[in-house]
Amino acid sequence: MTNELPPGLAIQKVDERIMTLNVGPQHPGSGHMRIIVQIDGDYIVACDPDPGYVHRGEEKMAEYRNYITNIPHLERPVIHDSCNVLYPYVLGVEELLGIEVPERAKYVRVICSELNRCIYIMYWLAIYGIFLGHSTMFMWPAGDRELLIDLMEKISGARVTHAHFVPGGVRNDLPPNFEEVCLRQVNYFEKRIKEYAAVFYDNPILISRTENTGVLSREDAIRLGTTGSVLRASGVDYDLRIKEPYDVYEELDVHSPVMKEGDSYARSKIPWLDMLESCNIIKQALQKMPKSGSVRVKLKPNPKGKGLDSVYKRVESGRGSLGCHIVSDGKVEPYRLKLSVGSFRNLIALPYLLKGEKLGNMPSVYWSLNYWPVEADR
Amino acid sequence: MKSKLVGEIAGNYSTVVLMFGFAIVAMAPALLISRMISPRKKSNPVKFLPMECGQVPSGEGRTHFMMQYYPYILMFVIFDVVAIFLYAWGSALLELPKSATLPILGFLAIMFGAMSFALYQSGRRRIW
Amino acid sequence: MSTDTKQVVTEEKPVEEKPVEEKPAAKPAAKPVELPAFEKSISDKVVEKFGDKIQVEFVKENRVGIKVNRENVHDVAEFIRDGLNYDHVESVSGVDYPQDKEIEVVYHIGSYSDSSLAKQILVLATRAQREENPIPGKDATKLPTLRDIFYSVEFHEREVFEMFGVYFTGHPDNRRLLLPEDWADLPPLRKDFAIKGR
Amino acid sequence: MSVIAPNFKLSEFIKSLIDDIVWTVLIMSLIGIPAIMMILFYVPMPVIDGELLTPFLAFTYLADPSRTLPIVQAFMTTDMFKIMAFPGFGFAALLAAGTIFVERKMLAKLQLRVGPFYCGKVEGILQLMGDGLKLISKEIIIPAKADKPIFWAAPVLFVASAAAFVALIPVAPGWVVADVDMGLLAVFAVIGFFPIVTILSAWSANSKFPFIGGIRALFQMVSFEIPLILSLLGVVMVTGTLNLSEIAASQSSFPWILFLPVGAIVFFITMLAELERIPFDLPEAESEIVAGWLTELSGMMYGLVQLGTYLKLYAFAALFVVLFLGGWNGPMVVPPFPMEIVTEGIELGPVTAKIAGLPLFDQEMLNGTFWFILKTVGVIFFILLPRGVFPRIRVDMLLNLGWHKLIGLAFVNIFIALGLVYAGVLGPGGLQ
Repeated sequence: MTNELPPGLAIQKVDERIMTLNVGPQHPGSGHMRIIVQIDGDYIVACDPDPGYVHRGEEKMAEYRNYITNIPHLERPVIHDSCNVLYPYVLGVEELLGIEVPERAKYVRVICSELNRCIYIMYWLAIYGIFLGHSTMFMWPAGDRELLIDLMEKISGARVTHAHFVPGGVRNDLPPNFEEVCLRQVNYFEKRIKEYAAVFYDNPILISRTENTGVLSREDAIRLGTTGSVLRASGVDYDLRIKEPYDVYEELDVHSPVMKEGDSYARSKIPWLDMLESCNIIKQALQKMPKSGSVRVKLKPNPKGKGLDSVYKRVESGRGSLGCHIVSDGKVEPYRLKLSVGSFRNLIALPYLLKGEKLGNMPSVYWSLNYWPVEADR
Repeated sequence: MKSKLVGEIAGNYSTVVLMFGFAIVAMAPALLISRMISPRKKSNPVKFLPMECGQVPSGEGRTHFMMQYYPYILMFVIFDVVAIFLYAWGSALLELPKSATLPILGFLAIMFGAMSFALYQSGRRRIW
Repeated sequence: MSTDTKQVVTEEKPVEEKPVEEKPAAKPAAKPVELPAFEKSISDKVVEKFGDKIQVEFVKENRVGIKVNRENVHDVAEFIRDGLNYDHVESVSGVDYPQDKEIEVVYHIGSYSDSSLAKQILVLATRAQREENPIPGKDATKLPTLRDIFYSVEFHEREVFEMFGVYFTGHPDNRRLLLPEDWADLPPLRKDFAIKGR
Repeated sequence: MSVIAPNFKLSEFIKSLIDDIVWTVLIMSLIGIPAIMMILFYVPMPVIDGELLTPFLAFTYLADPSRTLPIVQAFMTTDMFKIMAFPGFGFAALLAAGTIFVERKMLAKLQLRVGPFYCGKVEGILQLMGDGLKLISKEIIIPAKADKPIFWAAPVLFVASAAAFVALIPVAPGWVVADVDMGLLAVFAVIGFFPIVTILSAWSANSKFPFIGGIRALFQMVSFEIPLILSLLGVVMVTGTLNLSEIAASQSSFPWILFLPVGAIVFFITMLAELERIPFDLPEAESEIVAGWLTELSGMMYGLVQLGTYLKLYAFAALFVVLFLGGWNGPMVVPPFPMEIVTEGIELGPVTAKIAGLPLFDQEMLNGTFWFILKTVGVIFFILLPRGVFPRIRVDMLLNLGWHKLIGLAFVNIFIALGLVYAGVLGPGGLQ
């Protein structure tokens, strides 16, 4: 693989010198998973990610609920990004049932999706900050998230688990006066996150610490099937909002950030640039959105699929491409539902990135993979 | 007042030792009181296992463990003494004749050179 | 001996089942005008190469579905990578069909390097024999691994193995991934594993 | 509601208190007082203000400040007072507690939150006390197979080492616990204890994370000791003494930081590393090795280590003040003591109380202490500040910084000092 052991470690393959460390699941630097690292002194010689600590069997549960009651629990994997997690499912069900969505609902969905992406990335960034020992970067995003959470609360009534997207549109129309409030909050939010550069992304210690660590080359990023910010940090310009636009992304001007370095620094900067882009998209969507109109197609109760059918829909979530494979057998419940999540796909890169890396780089490399343990476990 | 006798000089340091002792005498009761008033439940032997992030520990905690930066420790052992030796010169600098500086400069040069060589060697991790 | 005969019987089954499965595939064939051209060209390439060994399950907008026998899946996947420029697997999902005594494993294959294929997902489906009393890894529920072709299936195949009991021969790391190490029940996503209270 | 004693009843508590008092009085009067009388035959009591100090005068002393103050004054000159209270443990612990409070509030303001808020009504001023109570009432869990005696002793030894460090710091002219000729070398000797205590604690816990943390702490403290020692050589060269009090006194006109800024910067950075503060908190890097060498410490053991850490913080900041910022020197701001209180007494209506023994502290000492505290708090502020701004760095970066850059800068500092002395700017015939 790309990251060979540094010279000098070759003679250190004596088993006694290698210490096996269980990092996680109850570890401040692991999230809800376990990484079994084998260290020789300060270097990691092998790493084995072991997700599954919070496995809940969402896919099994989905087989027992009908298409509508699946909505609230399918957004559970990433409650901070709940709209985006639900998005491919809703798109898939619409294709299965053959529903056409009103124009305004599509715009509302895009706005919700982008707001949720920012909310998720802020949470991710907060944890990235504290993983690097930067406590201010923990507190600031955790606080500034509230701006957008308030917006989402205005839209859907819930702070994190919105269950706002339904097949056929969105649950409710936007509240009155929403456009102005949203524009104001998003503008302030944008100003605020630009300040993060001064304290975090331009911080010389941070740069020297994360640059050239855990480098994922372009070829490996493609070969390992990584997605989202990990892929784009390695120089692959692949964003589903541009490549396979769903809903109204075609009509919006989306510029997805791409960096070539492929190191932890690039991987951690891409989500931040994503947020700035999201703010841009929200503003555009607010402008182009039809000012009135229906936001939901009425469905008949307990909709059913049309015989044996399968559909695979994917959207660009906060962690990359998020696919939903629904197999229907003409009943009210899905026959099989599979979420192909970005976290799970990026996790495959972890052993290769950590091999030969220093133990001090473990948290930054691990979390720069834009990994969300709960989502990977489903 | 400059003390002359060796014992007197050493005696000056007794207060440092006293302070050390006082801290022990004052702080040990805090631990004892804590031990007395805090709960002690031996309900579960797992509770007393060493921290291993919720897993049952594998292997000993005290193992052969080699950090790759071991040369720095070796360098410390050498240069700590050398650095302290400089104080003998530094504290008497104002009274010494200026000619005494030249050998010290030579000494500094040797020390600097030795340190550079040691640092160069420490960069070659193959040894460790 | 009895197990051997059983295998023979079940292996012949997919051949019998094929007409049943082709029904959804027949739908686009009934209205050939609607078929998207680019997707059709992809499926044509595969058909041209492999002929009868594969069936085109569906050709929809941005999605091409291909169904393969387990003997040929490795070759087809290799052609998909080398001949069609697909380079990564997005998702591997298992689907349990107890009535067919088969477990289907569906690979969703995409491409990053070829920008014309950026929208496309090639759905490669294959089926493994299903055992009534599975002993994961030690029974006949086996498929050849695609890890040597698409590296990105590594964790996905591990997941399918633990969730369905499909053992991927040639996979270097067929271990549990999400389930606890001491899980001793049925593979949980099989249809005969019932959730309590349902 | 937290439960310390689940079956607590106030009446029983008061009853037990009264019981205790009764028993104490009984035992004291039956055994204690006769014992004291017997001891007094052999122990000579001091004569203060021409009056023999006897226990029988105790109640009189309580009532009459003019008799108490001379005793207090006499007590203040003893070593015990210096160790326990003013320049020693009590003073340092108070400043350390203040530091913890200020750190939490300041960090909170930096991070746009409120910090401790409820405990103690006023800005959470009693939060530390609450934390102390919590720590002292928490269970102490010793990991199995730990080396128990060492494990128990390590936190106490840590505090004791920090206290020994504090003992060497001169706060005001004459106010230092240990006024020793080789003060600076004694400081280096005491600093050398910390890695030993750390590695002992880490080794005895028989756990992996403390072990790695302890080794990291060892590397960090040990390799920053050489830049530390070298950076202070400049000050010693221009003052020609190793006595900390004399170094502080030598800066009556200007502090050394004006002439030796490079040394001050190097010393400040090494100080951060020795204190394990962010960005050098590698031994406690929580995202990598849980809590480093503190992982297995629970309850009051952890509390003691924290106390030791902040004592050490105070001591280092004070050392910086003494060496570079002029120690207690500063313009006289404390007003002179109104002497008429001593000569004429205080008139309280018809009664004129004459209080002997005043003033307890002379003006110079109060002024010195004031400036010393002011400068120390300033330095502590700058030690705390990086925590809100910087992320943690890596071991290899740390060692690289210490060995390659700081040592080079420390040599530069030595040559600056040498140049200043030989150019006649400092030293005999120079500015001083």
